Amino acid sequence: MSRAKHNHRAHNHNKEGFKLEIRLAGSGGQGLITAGMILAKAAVLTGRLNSVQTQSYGPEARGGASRSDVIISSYEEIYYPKARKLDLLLAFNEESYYKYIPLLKEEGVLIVDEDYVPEVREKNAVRFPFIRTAKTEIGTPIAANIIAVGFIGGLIKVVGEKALKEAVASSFNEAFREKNLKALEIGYRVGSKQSDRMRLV
Amino acid sequence: MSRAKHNHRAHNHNKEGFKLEIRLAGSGGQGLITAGMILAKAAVLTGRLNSVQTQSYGPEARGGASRSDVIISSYEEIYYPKARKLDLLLAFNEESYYKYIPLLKEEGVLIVDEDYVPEVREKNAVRFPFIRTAKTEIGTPIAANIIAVGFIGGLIKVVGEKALKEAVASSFNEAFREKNLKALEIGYRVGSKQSDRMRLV
Amino acid sequence: MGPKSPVYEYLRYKKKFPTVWCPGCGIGTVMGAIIRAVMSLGYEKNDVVMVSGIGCSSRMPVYVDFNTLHTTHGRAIAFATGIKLVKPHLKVIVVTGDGDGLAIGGNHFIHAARRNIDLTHILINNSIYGMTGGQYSPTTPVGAFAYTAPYGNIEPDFDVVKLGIAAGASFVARTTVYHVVQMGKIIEKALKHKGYSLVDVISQCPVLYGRLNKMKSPVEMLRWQKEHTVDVRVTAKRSPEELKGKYIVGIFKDEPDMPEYVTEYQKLIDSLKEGATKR
Amino acid sequence: MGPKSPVYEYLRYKKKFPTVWCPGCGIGTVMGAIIRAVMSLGYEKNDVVMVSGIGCSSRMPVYVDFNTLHTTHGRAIAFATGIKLVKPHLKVIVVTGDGDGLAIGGNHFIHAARRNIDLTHILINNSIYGMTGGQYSPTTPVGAFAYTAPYGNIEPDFDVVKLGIAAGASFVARTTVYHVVQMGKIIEKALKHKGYSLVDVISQCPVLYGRLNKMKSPVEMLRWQKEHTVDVRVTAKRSPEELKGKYIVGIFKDEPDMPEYVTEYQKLIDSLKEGATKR
Amino acid sequence: MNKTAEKKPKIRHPEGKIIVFEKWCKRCGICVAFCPTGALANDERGVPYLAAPEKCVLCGQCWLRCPDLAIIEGPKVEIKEEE
Amino acid sequence: MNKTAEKKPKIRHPEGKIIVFEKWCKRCGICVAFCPTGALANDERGVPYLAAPEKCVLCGQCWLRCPDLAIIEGPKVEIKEEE
Amino acid sequence: MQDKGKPTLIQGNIACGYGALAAGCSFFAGYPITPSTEIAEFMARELPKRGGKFIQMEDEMGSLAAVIGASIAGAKAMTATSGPGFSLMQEHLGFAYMTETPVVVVNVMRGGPSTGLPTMTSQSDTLQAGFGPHGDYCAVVFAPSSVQEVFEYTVKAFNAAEFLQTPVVLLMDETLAHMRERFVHPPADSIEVINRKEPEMPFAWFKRFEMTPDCISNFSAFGDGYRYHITGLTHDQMGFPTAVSREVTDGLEKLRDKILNHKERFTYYEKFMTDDANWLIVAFGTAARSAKQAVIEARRHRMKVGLLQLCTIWPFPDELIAELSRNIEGIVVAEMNMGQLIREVKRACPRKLPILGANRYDGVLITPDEIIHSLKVVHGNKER
Amino acid sequence: MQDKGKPTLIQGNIACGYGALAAGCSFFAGYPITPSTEIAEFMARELPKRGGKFIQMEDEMGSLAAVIGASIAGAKAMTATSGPGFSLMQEHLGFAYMTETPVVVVNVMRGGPSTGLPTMTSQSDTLQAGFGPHGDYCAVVFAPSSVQEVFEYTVKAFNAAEFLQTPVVLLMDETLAHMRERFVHPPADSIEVINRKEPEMPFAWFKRFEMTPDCISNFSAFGDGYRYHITGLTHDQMGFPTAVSREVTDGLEKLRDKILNHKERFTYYEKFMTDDANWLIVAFGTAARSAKQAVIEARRHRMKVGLLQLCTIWPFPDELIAELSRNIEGIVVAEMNMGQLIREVKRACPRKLPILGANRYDGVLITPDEIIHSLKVVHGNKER
Ligand SMILES: Cc1ncc(C[n+]2csc(CCOP(=O)(O)OP(=O)(O)O)c2C)c(N)n1
Ligand SMILES: Cc1ncc(C[n+]2csc(CCOP(=O)(O)OP(=O)(O)O)c2C)c(N)n1
Ligand code: SF4
Ligand code: SF4
Ligand code: SF4
Ligand code: SF4
Ligand code: SF4
Ligand code: SF4
Ligand SMILES: [Mg+2]
Ligand SMILES: [Mg+2]
Repeated sequence: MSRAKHNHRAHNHNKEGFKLEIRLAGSGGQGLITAGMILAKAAVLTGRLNSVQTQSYGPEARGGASRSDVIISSYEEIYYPKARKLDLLLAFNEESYYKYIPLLKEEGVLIVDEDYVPEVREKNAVRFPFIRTAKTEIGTPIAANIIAVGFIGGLIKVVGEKALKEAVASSFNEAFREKNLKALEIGYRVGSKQSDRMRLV
Repeated sequence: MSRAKHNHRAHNHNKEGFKLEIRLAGSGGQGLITAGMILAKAAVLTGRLNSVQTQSYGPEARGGASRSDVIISSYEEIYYPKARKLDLLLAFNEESYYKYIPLLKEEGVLIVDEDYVPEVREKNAVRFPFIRTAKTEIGTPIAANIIAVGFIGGLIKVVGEKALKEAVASSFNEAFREKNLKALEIGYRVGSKQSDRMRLV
Repeated sequence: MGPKSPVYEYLRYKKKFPTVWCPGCGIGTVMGAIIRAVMSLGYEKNDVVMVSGIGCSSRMPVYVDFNTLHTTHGRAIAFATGIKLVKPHLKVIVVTGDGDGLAIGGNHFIHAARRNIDLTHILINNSIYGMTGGQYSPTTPVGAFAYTAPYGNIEPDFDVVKLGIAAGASFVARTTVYHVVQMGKIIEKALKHKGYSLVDVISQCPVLYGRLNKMKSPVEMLRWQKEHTVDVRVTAKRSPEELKGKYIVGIFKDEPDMPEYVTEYQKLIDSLKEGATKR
Repeated sequence: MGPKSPVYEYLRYKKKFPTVWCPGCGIGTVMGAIIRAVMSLGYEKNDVVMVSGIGCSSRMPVYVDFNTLHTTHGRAIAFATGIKLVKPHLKVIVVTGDGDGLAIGGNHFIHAARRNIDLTHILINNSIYGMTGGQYSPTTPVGAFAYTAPYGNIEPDFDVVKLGIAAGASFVARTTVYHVVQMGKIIEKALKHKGYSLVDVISQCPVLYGRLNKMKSPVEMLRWQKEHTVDVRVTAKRSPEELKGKYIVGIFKDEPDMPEYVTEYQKLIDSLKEGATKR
Repeated sequence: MNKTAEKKPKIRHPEGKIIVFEKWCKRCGICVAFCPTGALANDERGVPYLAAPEKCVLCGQCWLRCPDLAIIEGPKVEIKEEE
Repeated sequence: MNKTAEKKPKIRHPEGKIIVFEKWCKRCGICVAFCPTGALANDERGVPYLAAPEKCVLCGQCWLRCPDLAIIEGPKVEIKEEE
Repeated sequence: MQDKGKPTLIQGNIACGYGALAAGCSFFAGYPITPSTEIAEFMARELPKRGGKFIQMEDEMGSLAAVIGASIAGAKAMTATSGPGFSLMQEHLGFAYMTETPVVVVNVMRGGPSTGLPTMTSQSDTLQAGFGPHGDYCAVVFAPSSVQEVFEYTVKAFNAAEFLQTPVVLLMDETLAHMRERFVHPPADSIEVINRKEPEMPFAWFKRFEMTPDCISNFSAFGDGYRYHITGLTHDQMGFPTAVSREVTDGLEKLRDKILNHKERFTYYEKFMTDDANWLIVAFGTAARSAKQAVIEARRHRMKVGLLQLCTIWPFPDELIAELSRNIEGIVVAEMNMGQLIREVKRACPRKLPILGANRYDGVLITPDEIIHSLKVVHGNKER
Repeated sequence: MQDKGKPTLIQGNIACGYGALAAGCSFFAGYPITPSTEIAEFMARELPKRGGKFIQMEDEMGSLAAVIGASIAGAKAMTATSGPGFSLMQEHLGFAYMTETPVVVVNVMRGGPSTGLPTMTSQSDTLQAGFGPHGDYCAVVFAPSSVQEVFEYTVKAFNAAEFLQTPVVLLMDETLAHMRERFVHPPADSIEVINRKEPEMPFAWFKRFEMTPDCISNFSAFGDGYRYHITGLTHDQMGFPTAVSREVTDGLEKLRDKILNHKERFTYYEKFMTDDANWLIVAFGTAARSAKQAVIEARRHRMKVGLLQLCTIWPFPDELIAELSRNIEGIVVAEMNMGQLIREVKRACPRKLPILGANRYDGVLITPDEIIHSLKVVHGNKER
């Protein structure tokens, strides 16, 4: 047991790399904390990336607004674990959109569920009917969160479909695995088409 | 409400006066804490004197050795409340005698129950059969403690019989009052005869 | 205020609604029953105190327009004891959960029952720790699942009614959220009773207990309550097998003449005033 | 060691005697009975644990040559629970006072009883807080005097036996120090019993309870115990008036087949080993 | 509000209506499930409404059971004296 | 050590004696008060002793009751086998 | 009852009881524990005579809970305990603090840690009294040193509690609690008694936890007609739970600032021969008595020593230390523990002075000689 | 179960559970409380699979009591709680300390005081973790700042507890507890696991609380053949109660010195860019992550800032502060409370430097910007 853990080597943010700050926001019960978790897990499962996922609870344990931050980074360490300036904002309802849009970086990407956030003016905005698609394609609105994971995964590219699949597969038990893998695939397919929107800094 | 209680006036131990340090020691159940309390109460009831009484408990609440310190002083304040160098030591058993005799001032007075502390060599020692007297005169050995109070009161003079009586009277309920007043008187009578032994410093 | 004023006059409805509780949670139904009982007894809102501990059930005081005190986990009864002793004319209602009132708060419960102090204790018994997300409680049945009993609970549950009676409470009853009308009547009786009155209300937590134990909807859970209760007045006619796993509901003890603590204390005070000589 | 070795081989007699207890205090007699019960059951000293809380009664562990643990006020049962779960083969005896076991410790008592964990709880019930100098306890009868009840106690006392049964203990008995032979037999049974066994031992505190309640000598108090007890087997034949103010003694509940907590836990562990697939 | 009322609802306000505060309703489904007359139904969002007002016997089941106190007796009640 | 023994003491060690550890005795008086045969008495200090050894039936009352474990069965017991 | 004006001899614990009655205390809930029990016994005897209520609760959590409940219902209320019980009261001290409920908690210190030395003296709960509850907590703690002071500071503790609407702890030690000493009960009309600020506005305007310039809000007892909500959660000015950043922050600052705003008013101390002192002793409680004796004896040996006796321990009077340390060459902190208050003295001292402890922790009152010994060491350190 | 060696994503609370298992923990008793509950739930799931025992007790007093009992019976044992529960555990922390029983207590901090902000983050139990129990207490408290560190420091907490035979507290905060982060379970054989020192002498020679040169005695579990006595009273080397002055004093000093003798061994920290720093941030837990970010950003603005991240909070590493303050012009103590650790930094700092807090107490993780703001203020103060 050494007295000093280590005197930190020249800090790791000088080498080339990137750090993505993502926020998923909506209301409780939409599964956005699970979504954030899976996204972060996928990043970590690549073996190349570091990731941290945090959430904020309201004063009550249940209900109300829900928010999940994911940071994905190619650097060894992630210090401040919450998102500050957003590279990507996913808003599943209007309130979240208005609340967090000021934090989006100029070149950041906004993703909204087009049925619930009707009007957006940001140039770098993507609109997609996540919940509707979940209902029609998977048969349950709750799968919208995994479609979103796929969508984001496709869009940001760095994580890759394999890791995403692994993350989804290991997060659900058999009863739900297939459906969610399908949701992932759907999302990934559409998201990939938007991948030129994301520039890694 | 003033911020400072007071910045203490030139301390009161410079004017003429005295401070008596008394220790009553024996075993639990001999009533020496009551004795100390009554002695101190009497001093306070004079209106002229200050007094403080402390005791030491063993680790157990009951049984074992018992010790009570009384400080009687003509000064306004008594600081350190325990006896350090004894002006007077009352020992009701041998153990106490051996334990505390080293603390007796050179000119201090030693009082022992002659039946329980057989041999004492101090020049300024008074021997008296407190417990035996209590049994024969009052009918119960427990009254020995009040005989001792009277004895000490008589010996040290400064408190006076009136205050002693008041202290005793107010410390016992009717059932026991008379007996204890009698014990006090007996003690006081014998003690007074020894009063030249005590020089107040 | 009184029996004819509408329910919402007893609620802090303008600011505090909707409630925090999950859809279909039984706690709100109990709140309604309490308010209607207070209404029908015609109590002044100023004279009613509601004290709670910590838990989903203990969030109730926020919503009712009484003197309301939301205390620490498990200790509501002890706080209520202080209030009642100082202002005996106040009607003091204590609301606890099963964890709050029986786990960490078990000691205050049995001692207040022993003293038979005039409090009305509504124990909202959902067999789970709701607020902290679904751990087993002292009323979780053996075999049921919870996040701290992932393989099924092995700890026997308390029979709250028996415990309350053994501890000394003078009014002891059980009801369920399903039996909403009976619940109302029992709570009314409990409020009127002078002495410690305990009402064990079997309630549903659909989100945690229900989900973990394969009863998803609140309606399903209410039906379960209906099917798993036997009225105390007919238990004699039922075989032990028929009673197994059933909640017996009704009033088990109602002894209005047992000495009540605050009253006894007042008698002591009065006796000291008269006989000023004593000590 | 065993039934034939003398009592003092079970005592730390060389260093720790005489005891701290006042002359005639009943606690020592209970200690003797416990030791003789352990002897006659032939337990190894190494396999016996005695855990106590704080109080005069809780000083007992100092004197007995077992694995001894003197804990905090009221919590002995919870400490014992940890010991028993880790080393199920140990015989764990918990000694508490009435204040220790029922006032501050009431919650641990009812919950350990509910779990029916295999502990033997000897509750030395002298109806007073001895150690702190004579305040009333949850078993002080109404009307009795104590330093915090200078005008006579107004709080009803617990019926420890009823409480133990209601909470779920599987062996519940009461005896007195006067009935020393019965006490010995009951303690022996309690030790042998697998599950929570509670023995409420009515004991005398001559120095505080006796003095404050006009019973000065220990002998007088023992005679009082004799006169104020009725055997449980004859209660049916007695009228309520005859039973008033009496302690009912004997074995009230003895159900060796109730599931015991540590055993149930072991079953759970075993089931997880077998069915390694589960979760 | 007693057992008999539960079984054989007294029609106290035959022309009465109930009010659902939609803002408080959490769509738990209890009121509809336990309405003994089928007077209540859920709309497409899951919020109950008095689909068949004529069937409502003002038995109180819905407002007594609603965990969110989202149902009260209708406006008639407020002005009408109870027996 | 059972109820019958209490009532009709079995004489197991007719020649036996009891031992009082004076140092442990607190002179509470219990042993003397409950000795069924009057074999025990207090000396002038209040410490019990076997005043009438022949009366002692080794019933155990004194040693079972002594709160200070100050009485044990006499030396005979240690060497004698019990039944 | 105590004859007012006439000197008599009473125990520290009894003086505490008289102080409580003089301050208007009408409710006591407690659980016996050595060496505080005499306070409960006194209250059990005296309160019902006066129409007040005494209750022996089932434990210390319950005791302080009942006291808080009583205070919320309008009574001046108190409990008394010692170390183990005080540990168990930490959660509810925090609750009283958070809910701005005036209560007085007496802790008669005995030897710790744990069961420790139940019948012997100590000052080892000093830091606990400052930092025992979870969460940010601004403690108000008074410590008398004589029987007369016990009376005075009990009254002051109630006054501070009622004025500040916060829990106030009276820290005594076993020596003081069991010591019998001359005591003169002041005439009732000479005793300053402060009551809590009560609302006069209409119901609709009342906010129990209103932000006011001096951070003291109006207090209305339950049953007095102003219905409101109380919670241990962070809450808004009405008392309802909130997690809004601004409200949380303001609320917590209010709790602290209402105390710090009035810190001067409630900082009690005594300077004993400090005017010309080069060396300073800092002490409180009975240790301060030993320290006074030490001052006098050290001065006989021509050491210019003075004593700062702290009667308010928390909030710690940084300003006083700063002020007094100006002309001082070294400080001895005399206390009956392993060095607790000395941490604060070191922190608060604006200059780097030699600061040494005189400590005793075997359950016996620290002696003047031991303090003088430390003085000599500091003196030596400084010389070298 | 966790695949060893492969990176995965887990929560802080879960990492704590894995750490406990890796350290050899076989007993957990607890009472649920946000935000620590996941630890209990993890243990309820995992322990019985391994033959260990989980029990949900009736309250926090009972939880820590059962844990102490389990440890006395030979198990490595742990409980986890948050502020309100931690307050209730103070008496038993003192008992474990006094009886030299190794236990690990996790306190996942949430907003206080009282019920406060149950689901939000905080570091406001920092002083309580040091001074919460009554009596003189020498706390050992570790504070990780990442999920990987949670694992490491849980193992270290067990090691310290078992080595020192004392309670060790792992202080986490809600952010860390609920945060999911990359985690690599180290291979079992790479994890240092320390077990308690066990006796090898014959029964008659065994003294459970023997005075030894390094103050560490032999520990024998109940049932292992060495029968002895344990008490929370002051006791002698055999474990029997004593009030003999020398024995009491020696006993208490032993409890403290066994920790201070090994202070260096158990003082963990990280220096982050301190080599050339003129300005120092002191922080721990998740606040240290914000502080690292602040260091990096401040350096972009050419402020030579470094961070001292404390991983051992108590005993407070005075020496480190002394060492680092040498070339420093000012210090910012960043913490999520109203200023707790800053008191210690001020006390320990041998020079009078400007020392300022960067504080946040609304339940939200302190931001790098807030820390930079305080840095600027200190900087300005110094310039002026
Ligand atoms: C001292 C303390 N311990 C634990 C908690 C955490 N806690 C809050 S509510 C609760 C249990 C809730 O269960 P229950 O009382 O049954 O109420 P419910 O939520 O089910 O209505 C617990 C353990 C706490 N707030 N304080
Ligand atoms: C937390 C705590 N509260 C209070 C006490 C003080 N205390 C010690 S023993 C005791 C009661 C003793 O009564 P009981 O349990 O009946 O035992 P007895 O002495 O009568 O055998 C009390 C209140 C304590 N030690 N710890
Ligand atoms: S968690 Fe359960 S008890 Fe709590 S509000 Fe939701 S349904 Fe009700
Ligand atoms: S005080 Fe009472 S209980 Fe305690 S030892 Fe003495 S007689 Fe026994
Ligand atoms: S009052 Fe009765 S009948 Fe009318 S809607 Fe409600 S439940 Fe149906
Ligand atoms: S019972 Fe109440 S909350 Fe539930 S659906 Fe009906 S109106 Fe809505
Ligand atoms: S053994 Fe029996 S007969 Fe013999 S002395 Fe003892 S009590 Fe008396
Ligand atoms: S019973 Fe024991 S302690 Fe009492 S007098 Fe007899 S020998 Fe002595
Ligand atoms: Mg519940
Ligand atoms: Mg007792």
